[in-house]
Amino acid sequence: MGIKSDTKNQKTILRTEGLRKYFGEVHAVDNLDLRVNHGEILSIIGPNGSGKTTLLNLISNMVEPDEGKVFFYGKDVTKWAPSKLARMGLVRSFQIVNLFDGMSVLDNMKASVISKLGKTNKPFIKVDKDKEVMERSQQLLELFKLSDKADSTARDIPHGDRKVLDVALCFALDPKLILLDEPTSGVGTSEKTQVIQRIEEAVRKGDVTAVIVEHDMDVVFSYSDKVVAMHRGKILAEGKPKDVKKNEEVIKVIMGEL
Amino acid sequence: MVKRTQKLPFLFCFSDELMDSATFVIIFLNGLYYAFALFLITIGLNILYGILRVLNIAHGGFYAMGAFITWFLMNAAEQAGAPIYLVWLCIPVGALLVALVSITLEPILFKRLYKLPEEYSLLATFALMLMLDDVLRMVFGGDPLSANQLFNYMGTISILGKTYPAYNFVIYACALILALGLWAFLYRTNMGRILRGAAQDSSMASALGVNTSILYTQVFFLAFFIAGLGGAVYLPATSAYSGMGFEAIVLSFVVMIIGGLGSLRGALVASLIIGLVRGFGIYYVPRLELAFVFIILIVTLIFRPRGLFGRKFTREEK
Amino acid sequence: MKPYQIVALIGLVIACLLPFIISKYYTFILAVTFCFAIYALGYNILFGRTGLLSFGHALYLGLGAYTVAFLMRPSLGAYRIFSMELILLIVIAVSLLVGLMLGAICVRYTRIFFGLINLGFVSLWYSLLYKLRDYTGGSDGLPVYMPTLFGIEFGYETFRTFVFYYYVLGIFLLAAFIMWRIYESPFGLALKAIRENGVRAEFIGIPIGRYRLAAYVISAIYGAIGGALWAPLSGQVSPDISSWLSSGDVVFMNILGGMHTFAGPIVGAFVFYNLKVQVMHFTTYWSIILGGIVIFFVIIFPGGIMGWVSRAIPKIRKRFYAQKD
Amino acid sequence: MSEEQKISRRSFLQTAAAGVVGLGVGAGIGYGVSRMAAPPPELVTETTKPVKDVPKDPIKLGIISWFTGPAAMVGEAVHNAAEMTSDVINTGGGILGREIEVLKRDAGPTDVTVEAYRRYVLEDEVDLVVGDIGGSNANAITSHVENLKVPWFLQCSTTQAMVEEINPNPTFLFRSGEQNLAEPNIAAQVIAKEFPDAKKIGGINPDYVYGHEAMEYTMEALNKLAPNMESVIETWPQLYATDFSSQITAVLDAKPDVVITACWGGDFVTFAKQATAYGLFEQTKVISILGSMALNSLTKDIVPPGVWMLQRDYYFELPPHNLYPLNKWFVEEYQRRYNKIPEFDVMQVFSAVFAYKQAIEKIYDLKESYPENEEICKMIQGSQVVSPAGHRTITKDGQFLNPLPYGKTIHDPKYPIATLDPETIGVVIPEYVYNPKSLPPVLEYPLGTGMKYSDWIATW
Repeated sequence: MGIKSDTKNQKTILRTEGLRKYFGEVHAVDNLDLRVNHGEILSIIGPNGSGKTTLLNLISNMVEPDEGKVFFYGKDVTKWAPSKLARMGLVRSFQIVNLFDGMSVLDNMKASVISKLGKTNKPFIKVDKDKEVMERSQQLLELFKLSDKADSTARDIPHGDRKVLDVALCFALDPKLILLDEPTSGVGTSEKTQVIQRIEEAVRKGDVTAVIVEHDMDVVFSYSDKVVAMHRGKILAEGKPKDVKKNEEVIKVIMGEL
Repeated sequence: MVKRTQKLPFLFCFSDELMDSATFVIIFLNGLYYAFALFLITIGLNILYGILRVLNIAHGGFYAMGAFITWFLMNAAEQAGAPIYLVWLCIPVGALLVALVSITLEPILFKRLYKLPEEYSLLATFALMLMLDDVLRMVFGGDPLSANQLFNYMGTISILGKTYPAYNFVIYACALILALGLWAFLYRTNMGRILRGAAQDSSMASALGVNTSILYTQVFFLAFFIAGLGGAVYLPATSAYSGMGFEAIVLSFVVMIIGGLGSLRGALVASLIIGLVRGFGIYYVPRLELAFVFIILIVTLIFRPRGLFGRKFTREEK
Repeated sequence: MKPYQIVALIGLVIACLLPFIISKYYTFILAVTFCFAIYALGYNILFGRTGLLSFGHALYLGLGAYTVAFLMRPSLGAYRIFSMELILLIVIAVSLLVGLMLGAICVRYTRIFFGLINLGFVSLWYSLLYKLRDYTGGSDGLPVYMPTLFGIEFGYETFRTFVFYYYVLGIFLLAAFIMWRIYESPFGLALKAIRENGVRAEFIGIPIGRYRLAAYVISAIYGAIGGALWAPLSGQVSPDISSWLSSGDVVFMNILGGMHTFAGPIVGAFVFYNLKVQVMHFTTYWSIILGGIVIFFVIIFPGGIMGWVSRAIPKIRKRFYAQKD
Repeated sequence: MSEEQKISRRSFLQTAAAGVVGLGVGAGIGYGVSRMAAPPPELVTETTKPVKDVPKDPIKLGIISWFTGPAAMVGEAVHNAAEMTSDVINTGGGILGREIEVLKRDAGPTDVTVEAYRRYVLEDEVDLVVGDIGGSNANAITSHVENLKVPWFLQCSTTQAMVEEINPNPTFLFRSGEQNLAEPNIAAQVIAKEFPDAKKIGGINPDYVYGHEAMEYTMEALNKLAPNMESVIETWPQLYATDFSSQITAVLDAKPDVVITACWGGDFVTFAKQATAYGLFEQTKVISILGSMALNSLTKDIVPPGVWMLQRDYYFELPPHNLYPLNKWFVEEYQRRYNKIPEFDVMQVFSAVFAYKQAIEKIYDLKESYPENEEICKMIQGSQVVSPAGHRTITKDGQFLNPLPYGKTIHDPKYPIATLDPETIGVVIPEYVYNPKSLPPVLEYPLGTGMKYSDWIATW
């Protein structure tokens, strides 16, 4: 069910139209139109409660929007099941780490890989004997420098590695578009750069588009191609990192908060 | 055939003969009688699940224990020729004894269940039910036991020409008082507010200085008391026999699901629905008696699994 | 050959020799135990593997048993079916259908609601068995006549205490092998992921609804096969087989055996059923003892026997290798 | 200590003993330590031949019955009966010198009962099995009994399916109690005889096979005996129900002349209490088919006078104590031991074990060697057994037969429970039990006009 090749080089990979989501009177996301271009790293910044995570939830259909549509490669995917979205290449990681805690790191990876290879419904081949799955899993563990922790259970590895594994699970699906919800939150400053480097390296190498919700301003301004500043569910400012940095409203609302 | 004395406006009937108003009232009262039996058991179940997330299948066992202990008290009182008000006292005392006896179980068994996932409490309390049933049989033997002094003392009254046991009104009064008392306790007293808070988020409650372990023991005491009271109040109208706990628990589960897990309002409304539907169902389609209850259950489960007043499902539960 | 394969082989050899060693009664008991082992094995792909506790799975045990009795009813006249193989095929088809129908409703919910929905279904099934007297024989149930195995008729006692033991053993081994392959397969890993974290499984592309349904249907078929094999041994099927009390037994078997392991349900079925048989023979107050044992395992020893074994093996291996170096 | 006082203290003694003081001490209070009165001569039968080369190990009598759940009282009654019977036989020298040892275990659902029987036979080498296990279990064990060849004496759980289809002429399966078909026929005869002008019949029967069969067979027999009667309302409370009010109300509304109920045990106790409260007994006539199973729980405030109650195949006052001392001894002995009046299951177990004993002794008289199971069973079939209910004849297919008593209840000051009014007692002789063509000549108590009890006793 791969996507037809001609849409691959199309400019916009993701578009939202009039997205709206209320929680009581709070307009978490208020009539928001967003456009994400192919191959770019887009960061979404904004004070707490500005609707960043809700936006991510709406795009990945974790939460259903009250109004508006989401288009992925031009197709309306608003109503699609998250599992179908993931197989089509729109994948997300979670702010609070969401792993298969009881399983080993390798098994976590294998689960994601077999889902990508569409082999999950094969009841009789042996997972461990399937070279393709095992190779891909080992390869990913190396890419994300988790090979030494392959056999320990996901619950026991340090928080930084859990964050990286969470992201690695997304990459195992070799996604077209990846939504990262504060990938570096809770990670020690020393490891933070390491985590971001791994992500950036994976994005550049796999020519993947990334939308990252991030608080850490120097991470945002050093890595992202484009920045979107949100405030009370609306887009305050949009554009190159340095332009948005200068925008007074952004400074007043977001920088002031720093 | 039945003479058509008075056409009741909202009468619905499948069979052709209309029932006269007296029978309608009697069936309605029978429905209430059965509904309040279910209500008295399900309240305890809902409190335990609502506040402690413990699904206590053994609740039927405590209901049975209430019946047996009260039988023992009433029989002793009757043998000793005690005055009638002492016999009345056996009901609350029986319920109290059940609570006192059962509270010892809380630290041993139930305390360990809070940490385990909900389904485990289903299993552990199921095993506890098996044990309770045997203990009661060991102590009270296998014969059905009945204590009829109160039932006969109340005698019968005639409603529109039909005789009706007056004792049932004691049951209605008791159930209503209990429902109002519980409602007032939960929504009007300080401790009630704490309980409801603990139900939402027990860790938050303990963070705010609520000694949750004592609180849980109190909740259990209340739940056991109500279950024991159920058994005690109904004993004079029926009989205590080994295995009665199992019968009681199946139907109260149905009521709990339909009313919504953990909601007291749900327990009241659902037990009324089941009681009345069963009452009228038996009159019109006697052959299908038990199936009515389960049909309502399956319909609820398909269209509104969280029940009438249950809390919304979190994503995780979907 | 890996150690667990050796153990399995030894177990197989012993199982084949047992009828010659132990008395006829215990062969009969073992045959019944294998039926329950198939039932417990199937149940565990739902409970232990996918994390869905069904509290009404005796519905499928009853479905299998009643299908056998139903196909043998004298009123079918010429269409009466005695060949066990044909019966088993029909049982699989029926349980597949019913499993799909009920599963589609059940798998939309998890945790306590899944348990209670199944409790609702088994209660309705039980009251139907009770009510439809002309078809199901009501509370007295239906007799089960002697089936033919591969077309061959057997004497009453030889069937029950010898031949049918090997028949059940054979089907058990086939069922265990298939289940083992499922556990080892990507599908098995996907189910494990669903148990560990349903939300994340959905977000890495596993359609959890469909997979839970698949696990439900597999466990339904296994349950029905267990019931179908048990019916000729007992000679009569009655609604008690599907009572919600007997639904609890299979859950105890899995917990006792160790639900997060493959062999757990098999060990659990052996330990629980034989324990129940011995305790019931020992005293009429058997439910106190059984209830106590279950509470012990659920509260103090949730890993179960095989859970403990699988934790103990690495320790033993470490100590064993430590001595060697 | 008058009869009544001894019984009325039953409940207090039993619970006080068990609940507070513990079984041992409680039994000591208030029981005269009277020894068992010597059993009457007819019971102490022996072989005439010298006893040699007879196995010395005890005869094992296995009980499989309900000891858990609402029917637990059945198990207790069967166990009491087996214990008393084996005591009596053992003190009388056992069977050919072999003592009887009683084993007991719970029946439970079908697979448990089948496993229990196979274990008794294959593991414990039991010589005979006794017990009441319900319709589905009875159907299940018939094939096992015929193949494992150890006799089982059923009490009450004989379904028509078993008698007619599954096991029409058993060799090892005996029915020491009446078939389920018996009472409905008698109920029909009582209705036809006592209420000839009744038109409308109502039914409140437990919703399982026995309940449905009881109602169907009664109506079938009534169609022959009194075609003008028809059933206007049939309600089906759940087995082991706690609430009958809805059914009683529905029946009252249909205003039947006679109500038939097959509720038994705890069901009947609850039903009777609620029926009195709702005035069912005043507004219509009630016939109870199996209510007498819970005889000792039917206190006077539960069962009013005037309720027709069938007693299956034994009522403790019949045969009359003055005409038949064995029955008098039996009732008093059971009361002395268990402080209860013996129900019919007790008599059935008693006669089953004695039939087994008498058969072995007869064969030994002929062959002077200890008989095999097959021979014992062949001997029992067609023989007669001395039992508290009189000399019971045993048919070729293992059915124990004796006249079936019925009567209207009365509140006799002598007993704490509702008993039968001697004037109304009637006993239907076996030939009329199974084909109710016409009203049978009734074997009456001394005051009646038909055949006398003394005439029947004279034929033994």
